[in-house]
Amino acid sequence: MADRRRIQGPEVSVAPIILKSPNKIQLLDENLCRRNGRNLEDIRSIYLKTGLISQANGSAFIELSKTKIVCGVYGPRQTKIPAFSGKGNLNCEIKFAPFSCPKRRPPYRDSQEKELSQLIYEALTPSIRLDLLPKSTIDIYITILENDGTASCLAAAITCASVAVADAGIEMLDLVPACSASYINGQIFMDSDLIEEKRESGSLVLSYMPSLKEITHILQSGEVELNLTSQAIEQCTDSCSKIYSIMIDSLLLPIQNMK
Amino acid sequence: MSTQTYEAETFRKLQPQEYLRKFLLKEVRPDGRELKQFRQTTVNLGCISTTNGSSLVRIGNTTVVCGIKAEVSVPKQTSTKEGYLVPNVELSPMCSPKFKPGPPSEHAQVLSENINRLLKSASILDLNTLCIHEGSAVWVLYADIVCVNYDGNVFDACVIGLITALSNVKLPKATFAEEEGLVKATEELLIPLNLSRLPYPATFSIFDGQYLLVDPTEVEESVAHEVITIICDEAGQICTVWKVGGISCTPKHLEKCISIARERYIEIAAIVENEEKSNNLI
Amino acid sequence: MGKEAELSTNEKEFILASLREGIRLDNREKLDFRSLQILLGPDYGHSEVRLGDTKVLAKVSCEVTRPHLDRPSEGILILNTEISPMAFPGLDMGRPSEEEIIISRTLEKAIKRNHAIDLEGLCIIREKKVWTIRVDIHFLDNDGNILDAASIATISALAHFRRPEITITGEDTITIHSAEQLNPVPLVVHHIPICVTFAFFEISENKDLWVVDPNWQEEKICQGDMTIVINDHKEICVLSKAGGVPLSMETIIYCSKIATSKVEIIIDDIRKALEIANDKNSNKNNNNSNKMDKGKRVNRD
Amino acid sequence: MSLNRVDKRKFTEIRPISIEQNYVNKDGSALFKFGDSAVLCSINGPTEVKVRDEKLDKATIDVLFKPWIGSPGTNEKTHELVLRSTLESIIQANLHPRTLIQVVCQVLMDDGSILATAINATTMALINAGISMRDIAVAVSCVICKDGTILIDPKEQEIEENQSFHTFAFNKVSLNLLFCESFGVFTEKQYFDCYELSKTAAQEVINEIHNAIKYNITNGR
Amino acid sequence: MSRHEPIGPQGLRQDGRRADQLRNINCKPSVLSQSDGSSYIEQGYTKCLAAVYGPRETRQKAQILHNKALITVEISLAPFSMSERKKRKKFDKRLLEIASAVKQTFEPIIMTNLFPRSQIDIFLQILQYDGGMTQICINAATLALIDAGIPMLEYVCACSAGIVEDTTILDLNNSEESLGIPELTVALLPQSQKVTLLQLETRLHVDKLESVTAMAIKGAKEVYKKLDKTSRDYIGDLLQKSNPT
Amino acid sequence: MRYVTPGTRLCFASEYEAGPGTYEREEYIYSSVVGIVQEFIPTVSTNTGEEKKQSKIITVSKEKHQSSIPDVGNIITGKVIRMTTREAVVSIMVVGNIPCKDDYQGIIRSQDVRATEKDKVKIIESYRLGDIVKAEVISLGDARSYYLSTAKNEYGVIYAQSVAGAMMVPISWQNMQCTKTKAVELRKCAKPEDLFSKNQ
Repeated sequence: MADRRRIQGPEVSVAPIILKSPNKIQLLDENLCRRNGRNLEDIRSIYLKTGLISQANGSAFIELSKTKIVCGVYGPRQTKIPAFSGKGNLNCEIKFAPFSCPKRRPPYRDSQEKELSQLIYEALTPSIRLDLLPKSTIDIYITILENDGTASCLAAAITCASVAVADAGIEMLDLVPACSASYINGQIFMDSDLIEEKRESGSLVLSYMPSLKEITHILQSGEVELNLTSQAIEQCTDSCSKIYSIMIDSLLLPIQNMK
Repeated sequence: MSTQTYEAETFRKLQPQEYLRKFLLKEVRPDGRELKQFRQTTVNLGCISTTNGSSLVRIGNTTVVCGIKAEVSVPKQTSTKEGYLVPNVELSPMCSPKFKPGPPSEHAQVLSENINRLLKSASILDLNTLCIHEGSAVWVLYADIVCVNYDGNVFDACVIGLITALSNVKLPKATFAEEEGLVKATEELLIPLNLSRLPYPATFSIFDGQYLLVDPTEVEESVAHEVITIICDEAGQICTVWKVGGISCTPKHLEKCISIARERYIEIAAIVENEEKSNNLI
Repeated sequence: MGKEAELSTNEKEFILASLREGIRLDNREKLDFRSLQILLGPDYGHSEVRLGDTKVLAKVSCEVTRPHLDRPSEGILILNTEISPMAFPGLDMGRPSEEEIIISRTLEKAIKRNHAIDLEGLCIIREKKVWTIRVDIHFLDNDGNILDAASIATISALAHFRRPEITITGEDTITIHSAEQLNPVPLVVHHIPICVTFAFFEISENKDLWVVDPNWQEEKICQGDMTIVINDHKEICVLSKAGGVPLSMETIIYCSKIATSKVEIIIDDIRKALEIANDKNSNKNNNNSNKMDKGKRVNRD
Repeated sequence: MSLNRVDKRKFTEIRPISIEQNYVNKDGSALFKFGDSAVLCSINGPTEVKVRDEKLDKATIDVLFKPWIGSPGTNEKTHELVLRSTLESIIQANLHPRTLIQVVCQVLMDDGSILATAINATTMALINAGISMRDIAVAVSCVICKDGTILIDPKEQEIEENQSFHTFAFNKVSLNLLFCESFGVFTEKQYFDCYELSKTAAQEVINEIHNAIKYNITNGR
Repeated sequence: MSRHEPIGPQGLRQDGRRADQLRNINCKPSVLSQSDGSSYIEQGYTKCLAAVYGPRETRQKAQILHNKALITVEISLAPFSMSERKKRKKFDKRLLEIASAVKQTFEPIIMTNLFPRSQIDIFLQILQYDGGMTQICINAATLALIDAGIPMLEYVCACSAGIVEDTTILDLNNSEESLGIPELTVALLPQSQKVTLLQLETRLHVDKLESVTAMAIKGAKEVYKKLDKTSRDYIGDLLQKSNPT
Repeated sequence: MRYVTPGTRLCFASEYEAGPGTYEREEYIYSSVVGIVQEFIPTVSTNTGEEKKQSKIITVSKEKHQSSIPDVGNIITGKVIRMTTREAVVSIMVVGNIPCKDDYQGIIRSQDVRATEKDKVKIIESYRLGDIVKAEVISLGDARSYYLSTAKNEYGVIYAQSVAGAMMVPISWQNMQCTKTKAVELRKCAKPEDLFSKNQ
């Protein structure tokens, strides 16, 4: 597609074939520890920071060891759509940076990004009090700088977006932490990264409102036995509460230090 | 102004020129800097692991991430040994309310074009060194610069980001298998690029024809439309002079800008220096 | 971006009344074309056509590329008709407007579908390297009937164009010789399709009211128009009467006869212009000042 | 490099200029030629403006740059920005509030230093259209070759083997710098030499414009 | 009879039709419930569905015509309609050209001055394509307009015709069209014997034009008989149903 | 001082009433913004004169300021950007005294310009392009714009440039005088509020 608005490289270019060491990477060593030392139900350490974009109403940056995501929230501002809407509407757009995945992603929006945007919209809408903002729109723009596992990316994006909306001072019922899990030959790997994700038979992403104890969104793919699913949901809600405390600190610490 | 007194914020919204003029009368700028002072600049290299080379540059609040990914392609008919270097700037609606979703805005296109011209004309990277097998396989370096936070003077951040990312690139050793026509690369041996020149930029803007503001923020950029950008390299030579908008620029202004740009070069080189030192320590 | 100035109703009445008496505002006869000027530019493939005040520029350039998969041994011909607000004010560059569609489709049918240019001759190495001929048509000024001017400009530019000579040196490597080493090769033109446009006003029982080569005002008030593309072998390449006022068959047959005679005159003009350009180039060749366009889009890299 | 240039011009001599006004019947149009580089510029304005880009107190200036070959890309977009920002500083836009001045530049022949030709063509077209301006913009480009000699108004071949390529636009009144675009590697001294040489060459272009206007007025539009 | 030879030894064509024989047409008006008028028409294997909305309020205020109705035509080709599925790009110039031809064909026919400041939309959906795109669009649009009760001067019937070594053949299908033989489409007003649309795309000698168009007009008259008969039957049994005396 | 984030449970619904920054759900009150918990007892004197003790109201002060959106009754400051014979289109820049990051669009209809002789209003005599206007939001209006009114004395033009380009000073409720050329122009001006009261 001769996109005249960008500097053109060659028509077709392909990633080189990287000769890897033949031995298969061991996911689990003998005492059930994963490659980076955490065991099955541990999630990666989260670094969360707000107030990153000076011109946005609210913004947040989340980093899970290798996954890096930035989110900017603009609004509430005038709705452009012609229909009169009694309550505010939400518009989410997620974008992978071209260098974020092992294989270079095209700069224009592809179907996966559209699907992820819709999932984030569904996860956040129950938690935001849109009825207080008639005729205005809240725009959430998320850019994924580095992707280490698409499911955990989606979960991190939901957490980050929820913190950014709170940072924008928009009234919310509750913060929405989200967490992902992968089923790899019968075991539940919490918050799996790219290599583990390649070997998963199914995955689960759960967004949860801890203080209201309500689940806003569940997405499960791949076939999994029933008891494994319920156990995974159990583990996800626990780690969501852990994430919840990190979100609260990221919002309150800057204010307390300032006072 | 009428007898009404406004809060600073409302005053800035209603009368932006007046607001800036009142600051400049006292030789100070809205964010507290003097006229000649650059914002605090930080660089950190290799922050994105899925790239062959990457860098994050912050000039004050303006934050830019440059990632370079290498792929393989067939060279052009007319220049069979030349690889490709494809820079592109992405100003997403996330970094500032000015930008709308959709294809790149005019501002993004002009940034990409000026960076492309700089790379070609200042011969920073000899494209023939990207050749794997003449006539059939060459490296293509896609340099994508994503703006995370837009607070004025994005061009400087993009150029510094690109140059530091290029110096951070490590290309795997590639061999071209004749028969299947495939390129195989081994990760053990990583070769850095040799850059023949490391140009760094400095941007100024002139307000009301008299004040020369260094490294303008978004507030100043939206009001002072006369922009001068000077890029010089380590030998003190100049790679680019770009001056647009406004009729009050005289050779005296240009001389002052060039001398400040040279000082700025030393400043940036020092910052990148200790970043590289601290980088290969760990 | 404002729309073009609309004609007021009494202007329309006045023009119609004068046409009924067989008078046209620019005192042409019913069947006359406006003055035709064909300027073939200094370098090959550059032709500017002036039909009265309507001005169209056609620029031909060539490039070595990979052929289409389904036609490995055929060259590629690209016609690029991008409308600019210079000729059509009040046009936003988004959706292609109707005029642009009609113009680009008619030219494509006339030249590409009817193989006016021999594409097999453009093949260098089968499936690997072929010549891509690109014709950029720029509309400079629109004083009516821009389609005829565009077709004349396109075909005269193609006839006047010379592509650089090449020699195949090895399995799939070629060397392109610049104009100084080997003089460049013209394209093979099978036939010269020329477009003639008619504008129809009222159709009463006794007398059909129509003119050839309508100017801007006549184009604005006509009830329907018909375009006939005829080549130098008296074959109708394209005939397009897309709706508008219904006509009897006799009128259409009569129009096509007139079109053939008009086309002959135009083709003579083109041949004359080509001769002037060729001997201008031949005597210029010895001091090789004419710049042979190296084909690739030349920008400062 | 031989002592003189391919077409026998002296180093600081510009190519023969030819100006044709009212080339296209628009509000204002002019064809400006530096030797074999020709740009036709047509002005349509002040005319109706879309509500979206309507400005309260001044005219919106919209520039469209159409290349010779191919469809407009990022290179043409940069030329559009340059032209628009230069025009915004010299056109008295506040005399025509809430209107649109539409500038279309079409490259007819490209033989080097196209941007300079386009700026001069736009100036001529604005004068022809009778749009009130504080000042007029005059542009010249030049090239520094490998051996350091400076060539004014370079042709395409001379631009190919160059060390650096510069384009300057000056205003007529104070010969201040309106626009400058210099890419390549050069020293400060070389830069200011180019600046001075281009200034003198710009003076010639101004005289050329003067007698083009005189000629146009004396024997009618 | 070899693949490339359109006329066989006994003067029969590949699909067994004589030179001047139309493909069998069957058509049916008012097949859709939502639209004001609609029709479905099959000419051989080319199938087309037409829907007419209007006269209704114009969507964009800029396009309002103060003295007559604005007609808009949109043609879309189902991705499965051709033998190989090709992803259609957004503005397919060929379809847009046929759409503007159909629009200009119906502008003088529909009495637009009766509906000032309004808009009449004609949507055409090609379900299966086997040659004769323009002709089936015009015939389907005519039937749909009649079904919508929009006043028109007369029917508009279209037919295509071609010529192979000076034997003219009628109503070409896709395989005959792709042979590249000269072929034209005529749209006829049957009462006033006038031609509103005449489109020719491949090379044809001037003096052969007369004979081919005569054949096409003959074909268009047959199409007219078929369309007229269908709509009269349809109205007939409508009346029958409404007052069953 | 207790800092809370959205969703923190504050207290039982029976003890307090939910004030701004909080919401009630299934007999609990939760905070809906990031901020500091405060409670206060409103002393409202009912018509019987004595102070009836209202139940305590719990609120959360907003540490993070949400960019304000115009609501019915807000006082806004905006710039006139377009005029028709029946209305003036205003781009709302400041709501209350918090400038909003993106401008909203409001319309002052000719019948809402002033309270007296509503139908004899000529909009061209009340506002000109580029005037800075203070007005009150009277309704959410339609999809594109809010409906504003300057019917009260303290609403109307607060800053205008004269034809000569100098600043203008209001000399009566319906005309303003240019400081340079002393020319008088017709405007619907706002009473310069607390010009005097502030000095006392």
